[in-house]
Amino acid sequence: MILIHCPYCGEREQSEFTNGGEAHVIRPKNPEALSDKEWGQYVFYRSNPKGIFHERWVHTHGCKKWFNAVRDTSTDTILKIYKLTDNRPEISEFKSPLKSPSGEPAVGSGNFAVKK
Amino acid sequence: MRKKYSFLSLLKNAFTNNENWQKMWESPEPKKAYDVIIVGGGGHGLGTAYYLAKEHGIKNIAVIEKGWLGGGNTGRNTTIIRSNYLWNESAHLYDHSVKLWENLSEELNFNMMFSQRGVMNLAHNEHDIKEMKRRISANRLNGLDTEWLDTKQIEELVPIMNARNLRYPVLGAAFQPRGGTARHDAVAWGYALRSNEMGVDIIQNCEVKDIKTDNHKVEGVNTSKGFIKANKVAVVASGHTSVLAQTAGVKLPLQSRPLQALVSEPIKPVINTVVMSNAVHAYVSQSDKGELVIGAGTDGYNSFTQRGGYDVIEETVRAIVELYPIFGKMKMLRQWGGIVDICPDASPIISKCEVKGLYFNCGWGTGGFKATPGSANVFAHTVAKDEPHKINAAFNLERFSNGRLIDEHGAAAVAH
Amino acid sequence: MPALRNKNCNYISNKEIKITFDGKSYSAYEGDTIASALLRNNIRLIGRSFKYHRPRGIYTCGIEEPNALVQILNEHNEPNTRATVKRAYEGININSQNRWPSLSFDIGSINNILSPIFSAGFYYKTFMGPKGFWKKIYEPLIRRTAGLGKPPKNFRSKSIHQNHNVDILIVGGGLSGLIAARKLINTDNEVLIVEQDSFLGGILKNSNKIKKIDGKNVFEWIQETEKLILKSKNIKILKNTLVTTYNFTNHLIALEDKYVGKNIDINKSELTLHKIRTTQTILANGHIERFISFRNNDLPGVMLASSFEKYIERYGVVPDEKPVIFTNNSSTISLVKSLINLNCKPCAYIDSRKKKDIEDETKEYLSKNNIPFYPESEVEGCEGNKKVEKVYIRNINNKILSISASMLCPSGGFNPDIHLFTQSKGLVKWDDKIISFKPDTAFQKTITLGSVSGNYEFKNLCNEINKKLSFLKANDLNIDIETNIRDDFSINELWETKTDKMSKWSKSFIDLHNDVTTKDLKQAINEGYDRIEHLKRYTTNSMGTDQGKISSINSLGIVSKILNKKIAEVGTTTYRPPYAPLSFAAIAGRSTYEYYDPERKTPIHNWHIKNNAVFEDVGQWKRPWYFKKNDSETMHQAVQRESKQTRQTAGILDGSTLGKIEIKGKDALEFMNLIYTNAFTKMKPMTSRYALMLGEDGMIMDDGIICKINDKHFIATTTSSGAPKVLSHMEEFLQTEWPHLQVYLNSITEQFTTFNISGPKAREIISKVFTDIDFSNEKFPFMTFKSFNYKNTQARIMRASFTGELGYEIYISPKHALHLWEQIFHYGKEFNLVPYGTETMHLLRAEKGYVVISQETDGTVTPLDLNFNWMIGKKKKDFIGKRSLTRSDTAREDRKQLVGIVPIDKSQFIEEGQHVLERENLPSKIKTPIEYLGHISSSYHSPNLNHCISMAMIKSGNKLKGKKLFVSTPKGTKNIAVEIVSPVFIDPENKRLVS
Amino acid sequence: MTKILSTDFVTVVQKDYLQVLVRGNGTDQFNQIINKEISINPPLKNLEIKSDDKHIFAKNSFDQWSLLYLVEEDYKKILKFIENLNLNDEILASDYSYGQVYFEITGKNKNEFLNKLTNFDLRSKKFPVSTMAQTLIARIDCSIYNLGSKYVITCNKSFEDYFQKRLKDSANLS
Repeated sequence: MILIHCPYCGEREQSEFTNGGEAHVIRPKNPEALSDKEWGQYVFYRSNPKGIFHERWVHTHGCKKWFNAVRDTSTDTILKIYKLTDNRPEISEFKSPLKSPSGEPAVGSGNFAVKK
Repeated sequence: MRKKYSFLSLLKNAFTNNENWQKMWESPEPKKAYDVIIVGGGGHGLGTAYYLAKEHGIKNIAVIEKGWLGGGNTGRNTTIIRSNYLWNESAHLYDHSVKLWENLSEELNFNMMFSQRGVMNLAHNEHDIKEMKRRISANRLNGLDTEWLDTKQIEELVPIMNARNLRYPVLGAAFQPRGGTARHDAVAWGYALRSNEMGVDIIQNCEVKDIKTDNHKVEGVNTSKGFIKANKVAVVASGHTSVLAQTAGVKLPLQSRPLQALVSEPIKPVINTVVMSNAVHAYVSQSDKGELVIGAGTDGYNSFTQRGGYDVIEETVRAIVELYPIFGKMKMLRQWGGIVDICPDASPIISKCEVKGLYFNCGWGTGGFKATPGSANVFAHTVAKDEPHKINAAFNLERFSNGRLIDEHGAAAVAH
Repeated sequence: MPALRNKNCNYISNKEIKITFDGKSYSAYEGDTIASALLRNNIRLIGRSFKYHRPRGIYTCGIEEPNALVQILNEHNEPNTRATVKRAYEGININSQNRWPSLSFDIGSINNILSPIFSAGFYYKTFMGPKGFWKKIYEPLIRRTAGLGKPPKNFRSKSIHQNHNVDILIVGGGLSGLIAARKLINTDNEVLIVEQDSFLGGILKNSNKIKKIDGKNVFEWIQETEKLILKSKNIKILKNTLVTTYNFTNHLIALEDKYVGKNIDINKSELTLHKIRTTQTILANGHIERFISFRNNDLPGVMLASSFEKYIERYGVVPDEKPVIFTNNSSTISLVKSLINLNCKPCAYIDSRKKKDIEDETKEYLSKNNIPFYPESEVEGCEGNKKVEKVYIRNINNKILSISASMLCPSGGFNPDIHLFTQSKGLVKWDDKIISFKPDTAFQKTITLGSVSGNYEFKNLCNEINKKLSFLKANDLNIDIETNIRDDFSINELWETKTDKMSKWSKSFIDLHNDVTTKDLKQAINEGYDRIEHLKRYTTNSMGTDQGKISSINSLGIVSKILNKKIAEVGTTTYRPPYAPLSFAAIAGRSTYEYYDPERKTPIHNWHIKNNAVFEDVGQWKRPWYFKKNDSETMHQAVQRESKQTRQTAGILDGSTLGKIEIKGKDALEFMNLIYTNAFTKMKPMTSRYALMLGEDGMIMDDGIICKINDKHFIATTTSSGAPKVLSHMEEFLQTEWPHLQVYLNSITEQFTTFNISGPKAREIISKVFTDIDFSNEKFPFMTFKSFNYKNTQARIMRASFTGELGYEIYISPKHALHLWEQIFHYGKEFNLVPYGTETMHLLRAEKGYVVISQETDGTVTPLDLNFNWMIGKKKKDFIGKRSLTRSDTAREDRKQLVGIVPIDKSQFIEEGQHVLERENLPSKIKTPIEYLGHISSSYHSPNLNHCISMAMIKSGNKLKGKKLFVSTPKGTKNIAVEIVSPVFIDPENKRLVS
Repeated sequence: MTKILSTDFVTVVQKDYLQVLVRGNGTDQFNQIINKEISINPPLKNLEIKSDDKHIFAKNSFDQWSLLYLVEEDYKKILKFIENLNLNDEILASDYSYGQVYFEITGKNKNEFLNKLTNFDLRSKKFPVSTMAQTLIARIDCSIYNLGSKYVITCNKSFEDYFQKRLKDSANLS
């Protein structure tokens, strides 16, 4: 179980938090102006990358505050925690351990344990 | 069918020290081009190849697998098979599958050990009861065999269950006698064996790095063994599907989550049916080896590590110890995780997309194993004809725009 | 005659105990494991194997044991207990497993005769027909023969969890762990040492390999070290505790057995599961000896060499006085020295290494002691009736010699115990020097020390530890270790010896637990299962309860030879947690049984109990479902009575579980307009309104009544089970989408106990309770509320109703709640005021046509489907879910819509969950799907109308009013004829409501 | 006051405290408004506790404060305080007095005892004296206030029976 550093409460186990999926998805200002398809994209489609992922968390069993994190979904390593008011960290700030979109990281992956 | 298996073939090979068995499938280098490339060598992918070759006469096919056949969710699930879904579309799809399961061992001449020992979904509150009774009635009208059991009937079928003296007593169950379990690896191996016999190339340890398209038409795939051309590409890569779709510029409404399972040490038979519970979250069956096979829940965050949180294991074990007091003296032998791709409406996508020649079979979430033959069968149809089979027509991508979702969250009670 | 005892052993007491094995009584010593106790009594045959039911004995002396699994009869029949780990005690009653009728005569051993047919994966290839045979004949048979131990008995453990937060965790209190601990004594680090045995020392106590440490004998050094640690302020030791699981971010699970060598007390916690969060993990968990495959390498009497040595040194029992020793490495000579120290002598020493590679010291020692020595030789196999009797040696000249012996001790080298390291997701690397995998790149903050790191040489150990722990800035230690054997490790690669007596029945085992032979591996590879994971799954190799601890690397060795690949290329299968089988009861801890889920109770709970309430679980809440007037009253009778009485005079419901949220801020109005479908702008202060909340998908999520105090202050109620979801939904949008809105939300669910009183006499009753308030229709109209002070607490009454009757919702501080409830009954007595539960609540609202979220709705229902068009603020530019309502499918006119249904024959009852059809009859067996229009969402026998009333969601329902349709029954073929009506069955003009 | 349990190592006593939950923006103006009503200054730092004989005043997060009254004051005064605070649009004060229950934990093994029920890191370097935390204890949402010699734990009243039982159970089993 990973540890997450709540910006307001400090480090806690992940089970105290709820994940809110992709971060920085902004609710359309004028939903009526969107086509069914565009609206559907907002409601149902969220990015799901392997590797560097900007995501939202809320400290459900603590302060109940939302915040953002950058996490490597291929190793579950949290690379950065930032507040909702902070700017979105650029992806270039982080080094992706993956050589291809569905590849495995050299270390920390579930699939390969032997150093070649 | 060239390789025939039977008791006689076992006997014959016994005399030759079991040294003369033939290879199940070959491991060729990929050709330069194929009519159809299937990305993902799990049960659904290999099954798709099998039905394409068998029912649609397409044989120039490659199944490309990043790791080893059946190494993804096919080999990591708790092998539960049932079709008692609420909505007509789901009931038809999953029951199509159960019907194929019923003949699959004979058809492939490879024993899937499909064991129709029945699947029970427990009700622990009034809300569960109402949902299950509705489901049972809908199932009946769809020709399925789900029935209601009261607590006494449950106790007779599962004597080790503590149905009354627990935090959320068991108030009844929906029971599908035709449901059960099957040997998960055998499904992948059986389809691999027979599709390979029909000329399908099975290429393992070959990673598809991206899907190449040109002018909204698929061209082929770039792999760790180079570019392979294809008229059609069918992606069946479970947790990794959305990542691959992205390389073709296609966005899918999927999220990849860890799902965990565990087994106990083997004991003599104590539970002869599959029991699932949502409110006391656990599902249990006993394998033919004697291990209790126990499914846990999904984690609430996206991950590709095949390692979920320990708290999820604890949640499940708390539940099974409460429901089955004899498990208090048993031990967990192994725990593991897979990566499941979850759709917003908890129903799959079996569909073409805006890129011509590109097809997706994904979004099975936590319950794809049961659908393996049915999903493969209708997907093969979709790929071959470039249009869906009537059974999978509703499982399209347009539903996320027009709102015609097939929401199996609420009423299916247990999403497995 | 009992086996020879090593009297120099410091770890076994002299106190005799009696144990029972398979019904016979034996003597042993306190401190013995079941295995050492049985060896003491010369018992070699302990169980039968999984598949072929072959006789099996004790193979190892620890957690890695593949064979000696037993059932503990006096501990709730606990199955599959490792005899090599479980400590014996006075009166322990043990049975062998997987045999019938007896251990020495087991019918199942016929499988061994049939074994050529039962080859790898045979079950995939047969048992396929005729149809139905799998289910009825084959599978039950297979299930019965498989399965090892018998089921345990019911057992409600009281095992507990203990969380730890430390700076450094040391896994293993052996030599490396103790040196690391000595380094850390009195530093700033909080350290926890976890040791699986009840004594520290590891290899120091388990073998004869080390003579002296810092000039002291090893026992003294261990004691001295333990004292130093216990004296320190920063280091704690957990003994009898095994680390089983290594999770992300240095979270480890360890299991402590608190009843080692004692019978468990069911009133106490027999196990503690330690959950350890550490900053740094030091793995010093050692190595595991592996075997060598040869013909009949599973016979009772075959035991790994270092395990044999451990029995002598750690348990003080010499399993055999003249065993054959078979090795491929330099370590095994210490066993010879152990035996010689006790005046015993191996009857042969077989070393597969080249003569020139064998240490001179070894050769000299063997010759000095006249031990028959076979260099460049190997064991071809062994034979005997349920025990080793003859050992066949292939000597340097390729000649087979046979010698008589009763035990045979192979050593195939050592594997660093990398299980935990790979669980931590570290990478391992092949090391040709030790011929095994060892840790390479750590993923987490993990350090490996000693043999787990691949360092088998004691002289380097202190250096290694100083170097790897240098970042901790602790003083370097200089500890002098004097060994009994040559310190430089030498090994030659040997996985399987050549078999001479090849037959269809000859077997060299690779997985003793699952009865997998080396032949099976070869067959599987021939059949194309050449991926190591396929091989594992097809043959079941290393999938037993030992998870292949002594054999998994061996199988890689054999496979690599067949495939002509390097072992590193073959790869390993993934080691999956836990390290050793982990008790379910311990994982569950105390949060099961009575504490499985917290029970939430309202302040009136005890009154409900006194008044014979039957409770319903609603989420975690306990809510009265109905009140039994007397023992013989059925639920139906009670509900009919409660419902009737409420409509006749008055009834009261404990509604405390309703969610309540206080919403305040200068932008509260805008927030409410966005989050609910309704328009709140024109709503007058101190009025209330029924409101709907949608998800962004347009589907109804929750409902409730909103009280508007003013534009900046609202109080919302939610459904009982929806309360947490609604609050977090509001918070989410407030924090993430609309941070510019100045609004605060506080949950006040528990701050106000809530009563719903309704019925024609409701006004009269509460007028007597709250004499200061004017409850007249003019002064207190429907959907308004008043705040006031009640006995110096805040209180509020709202005129609202979920029954269709004149009703009031009372909000009161929990401080006075019970008192007020009793007051209401005091004044209500003359009106026969009844308490009613959730079932009557549901019935009454159905009579009035009110919907229940999650009963009429199921996540696929929009407000339009319920004809709630009037609740949608159409002039509002936006609210959550609005846009979804106009999608092509959501805007369809033939969607399922809410209707009322009554049977045409009023004596018939319609069941909930049944479906509405156009046809009157159904076939007795339905083969092709039958179309239906929708389902019955609610159905009750109305005591006030005296017939069944139902609500249903059916296709184009709005257009079907007045039509005759049919409703299915659970099993029958004749459907019930019904009429589609308005869902409002009582008082459609709202006369009662607003009177 | 009710004694829940007492052993050589840990003592748990249930107390009749009162509580106000205050939401606001934490600006100077906010502090002044609070100060007008009560002598004690609101803590400025997140998780910080200001306490005297009668109060625990803790900042739970950037816009939330808990004010506990340790001695049963005139409850009327508290209600007045809440009413006055709520006159300000940018403040929400809610009375939490009787909807919550309060436990005091003392004794030399209080950390080890609580760590049977929570994984929260109670070590003083992670949870210093005069700070508070909101976390899960025995699977329910709790607030815990570190006053050095004792912890004060609060949770919702509906869990009262359950929580008492879990505390006793934990003390009984070691």
